[in-house]
Amino acid sequence: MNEVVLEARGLTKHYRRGARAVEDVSLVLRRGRVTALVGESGSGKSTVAKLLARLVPATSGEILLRGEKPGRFREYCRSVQMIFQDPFASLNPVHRIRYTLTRPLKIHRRSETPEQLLEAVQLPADFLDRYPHELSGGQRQRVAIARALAAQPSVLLADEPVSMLDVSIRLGVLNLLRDLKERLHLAVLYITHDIASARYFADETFVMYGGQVVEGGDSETVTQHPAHPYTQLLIASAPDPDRPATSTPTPLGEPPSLGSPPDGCRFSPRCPQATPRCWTDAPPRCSLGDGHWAACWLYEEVVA
Amino acid sequence: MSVLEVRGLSVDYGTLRAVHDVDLTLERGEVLGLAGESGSGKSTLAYAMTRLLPPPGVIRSGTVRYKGFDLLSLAPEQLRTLRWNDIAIVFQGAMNALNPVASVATQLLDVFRAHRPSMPRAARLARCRELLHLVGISPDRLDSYPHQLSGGMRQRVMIAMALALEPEIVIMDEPTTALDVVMQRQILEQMMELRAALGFSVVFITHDISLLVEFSDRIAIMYSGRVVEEAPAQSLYRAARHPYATGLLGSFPALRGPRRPLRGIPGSPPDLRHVPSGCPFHPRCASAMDVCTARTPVLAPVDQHRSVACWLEHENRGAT
Amino acid sequence: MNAKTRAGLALLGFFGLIAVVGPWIAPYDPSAMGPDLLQPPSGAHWFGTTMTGQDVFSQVLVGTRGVLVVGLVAGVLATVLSIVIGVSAGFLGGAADELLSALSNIFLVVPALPLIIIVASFLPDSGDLLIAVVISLTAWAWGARVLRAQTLSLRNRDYVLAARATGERTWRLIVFEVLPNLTAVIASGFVGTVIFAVLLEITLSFIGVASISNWNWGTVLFWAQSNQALSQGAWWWFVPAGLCIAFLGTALALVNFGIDEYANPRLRSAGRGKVGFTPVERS
Amino acid sequence: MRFLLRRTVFYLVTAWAAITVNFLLPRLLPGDPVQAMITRFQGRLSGDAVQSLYVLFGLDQNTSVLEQYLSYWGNLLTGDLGLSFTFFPTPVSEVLGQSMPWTLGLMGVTTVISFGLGTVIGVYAGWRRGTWVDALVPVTTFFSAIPYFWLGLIAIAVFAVNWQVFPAAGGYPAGMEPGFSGEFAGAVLYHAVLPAVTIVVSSVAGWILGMRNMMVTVSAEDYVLVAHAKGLSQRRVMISYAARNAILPSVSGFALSLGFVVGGTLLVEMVFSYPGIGYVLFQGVNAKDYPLMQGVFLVVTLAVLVANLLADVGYLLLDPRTRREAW
Repeated sequence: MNEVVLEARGLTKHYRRGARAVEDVSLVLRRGRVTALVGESGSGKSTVAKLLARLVPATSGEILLRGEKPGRFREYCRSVQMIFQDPFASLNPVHRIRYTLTRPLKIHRRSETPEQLLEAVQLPADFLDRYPHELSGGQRQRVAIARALAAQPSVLLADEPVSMLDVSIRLGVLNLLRDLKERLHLAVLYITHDIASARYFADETFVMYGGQVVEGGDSETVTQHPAHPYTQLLIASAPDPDRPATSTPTPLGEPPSLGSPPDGCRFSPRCPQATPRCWTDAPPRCSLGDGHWAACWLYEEVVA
Repeated sequence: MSVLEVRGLSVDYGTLRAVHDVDLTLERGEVLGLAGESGSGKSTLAYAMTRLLPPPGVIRSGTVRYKGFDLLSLAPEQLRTLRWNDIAIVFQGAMNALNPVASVATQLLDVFRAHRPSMPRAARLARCRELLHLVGISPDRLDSYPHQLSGGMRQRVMIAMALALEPEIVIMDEPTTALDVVMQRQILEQMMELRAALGFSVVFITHDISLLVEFSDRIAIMYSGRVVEEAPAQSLYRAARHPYATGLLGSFPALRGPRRPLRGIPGSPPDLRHVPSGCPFHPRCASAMDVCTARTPVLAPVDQHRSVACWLEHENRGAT
Repeated sequence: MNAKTRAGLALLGFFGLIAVVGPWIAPYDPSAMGPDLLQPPSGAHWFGTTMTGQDVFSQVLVGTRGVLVVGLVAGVLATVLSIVIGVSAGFLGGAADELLSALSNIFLVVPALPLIIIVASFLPDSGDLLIAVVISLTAWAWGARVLRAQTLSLRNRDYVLAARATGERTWRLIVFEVLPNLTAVIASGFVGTVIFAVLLEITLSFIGVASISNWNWGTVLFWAQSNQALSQGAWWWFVPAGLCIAFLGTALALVNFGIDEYANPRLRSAGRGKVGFTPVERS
Repeated sequence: MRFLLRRTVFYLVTAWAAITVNFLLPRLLPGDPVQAMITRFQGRLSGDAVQSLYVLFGLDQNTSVLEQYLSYWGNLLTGDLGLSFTFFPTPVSEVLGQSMPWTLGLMGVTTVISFGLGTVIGVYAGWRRGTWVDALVPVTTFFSAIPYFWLGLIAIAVFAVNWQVFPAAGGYPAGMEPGFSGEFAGAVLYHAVLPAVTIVVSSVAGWILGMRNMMVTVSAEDYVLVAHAKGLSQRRVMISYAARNAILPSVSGFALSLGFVVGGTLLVEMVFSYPGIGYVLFQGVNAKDYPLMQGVFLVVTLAVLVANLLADVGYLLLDPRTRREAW
């Protein structure tokens, strides 16, 4: 039922100025399931989204749409659509909502009307004649979702769709995305820096650090039993109202500079359990049982 | 014993009323959390206290009592000497809060040049090195420029600058929103250690209420320019009374414990251009009553430590 | 639309009107000699007369059309050039961007006046339109530079990426997504270029490089200067034309100011009070 | 330092472009005015003078364009810009050599004064916005719209003709023998006042407006609010936080608008018959003296390029971000 619709194998992106933004990322998106990509800013998660949307050319690695190499960009974007982070920048301030929604319908020769699209994202039809600046952040993000649905895609790439919205309306948008996923049988890639929302919204979660995926598995396991030291640090740092303020101080250290990554494990400079080996050789993926894996020498004996 | 008392403060931005006669008290050595979303007026309130609101902001009413005198009626020169000496601010956008064309040293020394004219230069430089060390930055960064620092380092320089004159009160306006969660925790923990050591009071402004529950002693929640509930952090977290407060607390997916479906709050955040009648939250409130659309509730004490502005709490809710 | 823009537009409208009706309402033929030589302003000759008895008021009236025609034609040509070069440099990036922005910077740095003087004096008869074309060839650089910067910043805005992600073609992205957001910049660039062209054209006529057969304010000053109007105290010969230039320039500048304030809200007058010291008005 | 290197390369390319344009102009444009000139001065022209004019204006058809281009550069490097017809038989380079110092003196001084004055007034006008100072804006807009030469005419009419306070024309009294005496220097200054004031008054307005707008935009930045919050004195905030950042675009704007300012200055020289490059150009235009005109264009362009380089160095000193690479 959840057949693979989009697959990335060994995706890599190096920018001219030497920044190695994404390094050998492989992941699979299945219909009707949400896959989360969690990481700090600069971890390369947004670049992965742009690579999958083919808005940015990959340095190496391949993308398979329903198992084959994708054809012309216009056919490709009929099945893969993207939603952007900043609701204030993702809609052209000069066009009314009507224009923004009818364009994709015309390009992909869909029969739906803009009114139906707005209805699908729980917005009244009279929004069509409004300009983006007359809408709130949440409403704009819903229009962006409606625009993505216009092409009737099978994959939806959501790059931090709610991180710039007010907290109280974030869940409204996330729940909308979940209903659409179930109703339209979409495969959703959910990119976020907030691991708690990944646990709430996604079926599987991948954690990225310094351009590489360091841990993966179903969301509940990864968030409740984190294996990779970085995932543990991420969860320990997340705000937790139940914990008294004076808890163990977390290690100091700066996020990695992608310009000159250390050889070996990129997290080694900040890792409390780093061994000499971590400094020199890149850790392999070690399987920890039913799909849960971590790229870390601590689990060396169970190399996948 | 309170160190700062705000009474009946109202602020206009052009024709829009951004803050509606707010009462707030900051106790000595306390961390007061100020939570609210866009349009809640939390930053406007903080900047109005030291008359730092950019045009077209105008303070319409209220007093801000600090050490016996009203900050709002001080002469410009008096207020200038009081700024940073007594009340310092850690700004949000560290990217733009530091002067891009001046070195870290210059911007730190500026504070001493303005407030400690008699202090010899050597002592000033030593103090700058000490401050950087205090916030975990190596002193040789003194002659770097802001564009040569990472986001985390820039925010720590802001904190060092704020603590330069050992102020009584430090206002933190979304200090870590622009940073990653790991850096955020390091900086906030460092801030709390400094507070414990130096004993200043903190006004901590943020939209992330789960952070406030963890780091502040008391929390005031603002909505559409008014304080809707004020209570000790843990008791607010355990049992919030105002519907907006409960809704807000319920909008944070839990990282630990059982996974329960959440709804957040329907509708959209307040738009200052057309504020609803009566209680501004009534359009989004599940338990809104007739009186809520008619009259605006007043913030009144509900018990010894908590006050709420909601008709559900007050006995005369029957009177329409 | 604030007071400044309205005043600018009113003044501009006034000059536009004169440019259209000038030749018909002019009391005399500007080139016709007359009996009363070098008379100060009088009932018969509102702006007085020249050495050879020509009516200065008619010269200024008829001259308005020449000034505005060349100014507008050069403005339009230069703006079109700056859009094509600036937007394509900003949008294409890479080598094309390097080449085009180097080209516009060269035209910006090289002083325009001496170059045009040489080109104009080479051309046998430099009529209004030819002068307009020559001016526009050096007037596009500033607009191109500003447009390139704006296009660069708009190009990677989310809504352009999003439009591309829905499958829009590149030319539609430029025309329908980027250009509509550039209208304010293009408008203020156009007005700026018209000011530049008007001043340049009048200068060329004043030096006598542009052909003096058709009248414009520069030619009035040319004849005033070459007939020692100054030393004979004939102030009325050169003052009115100069004032017209200044007022036209001011009108255009005011309109430009209005456009800038529309594009950059910070410039709008933010009312009373200084930054850093919020006014307290407790009733 | 990469910034300066890149700028120098750009200026060399621009210089090359200007020289090439100068080379191509006579060959591309219709009409052949130079040949007429040569025939008119047939008898009094020496062999190699004619040859250098042939090279400059590509008249000898038998050599290919490339050879002409190379020999054109050959002449250029030896400083041979051909003969001037207006000041026959003195070579163009000599004419320019005499008039260049006057222009550099006048333009250099006035540009620095008007930039400095404009910036200071602009800073103050931007900082005191919302007060009476705002009335300054329409006035300066009016002044910036006045053509340089017309203001010169007015200045002469008022100060030289009516009140006879200042001389109406020339760089120094006709009878005086130029030399390095105090008296001569005094006379030069006395003659330079009116043209200088004219240039400053008509060019300062542009700087004031530009700086004021930048000050208004910068005053709304976060770091200015932080400076106020730090309790620094108004003066300190205005100067080392607001003005210090607002001046950056003004300096880069300064470099780019030099070409325009030069045009204006040349005109003032014409009106005042001030013995600089502008007046020489004016005479050359009337006499269709192409070698002289092209010589003026080259020299003025090279001077502007050097000035631009200086402005870039100034920008480098003011903006640390261009000096040291980011973190």
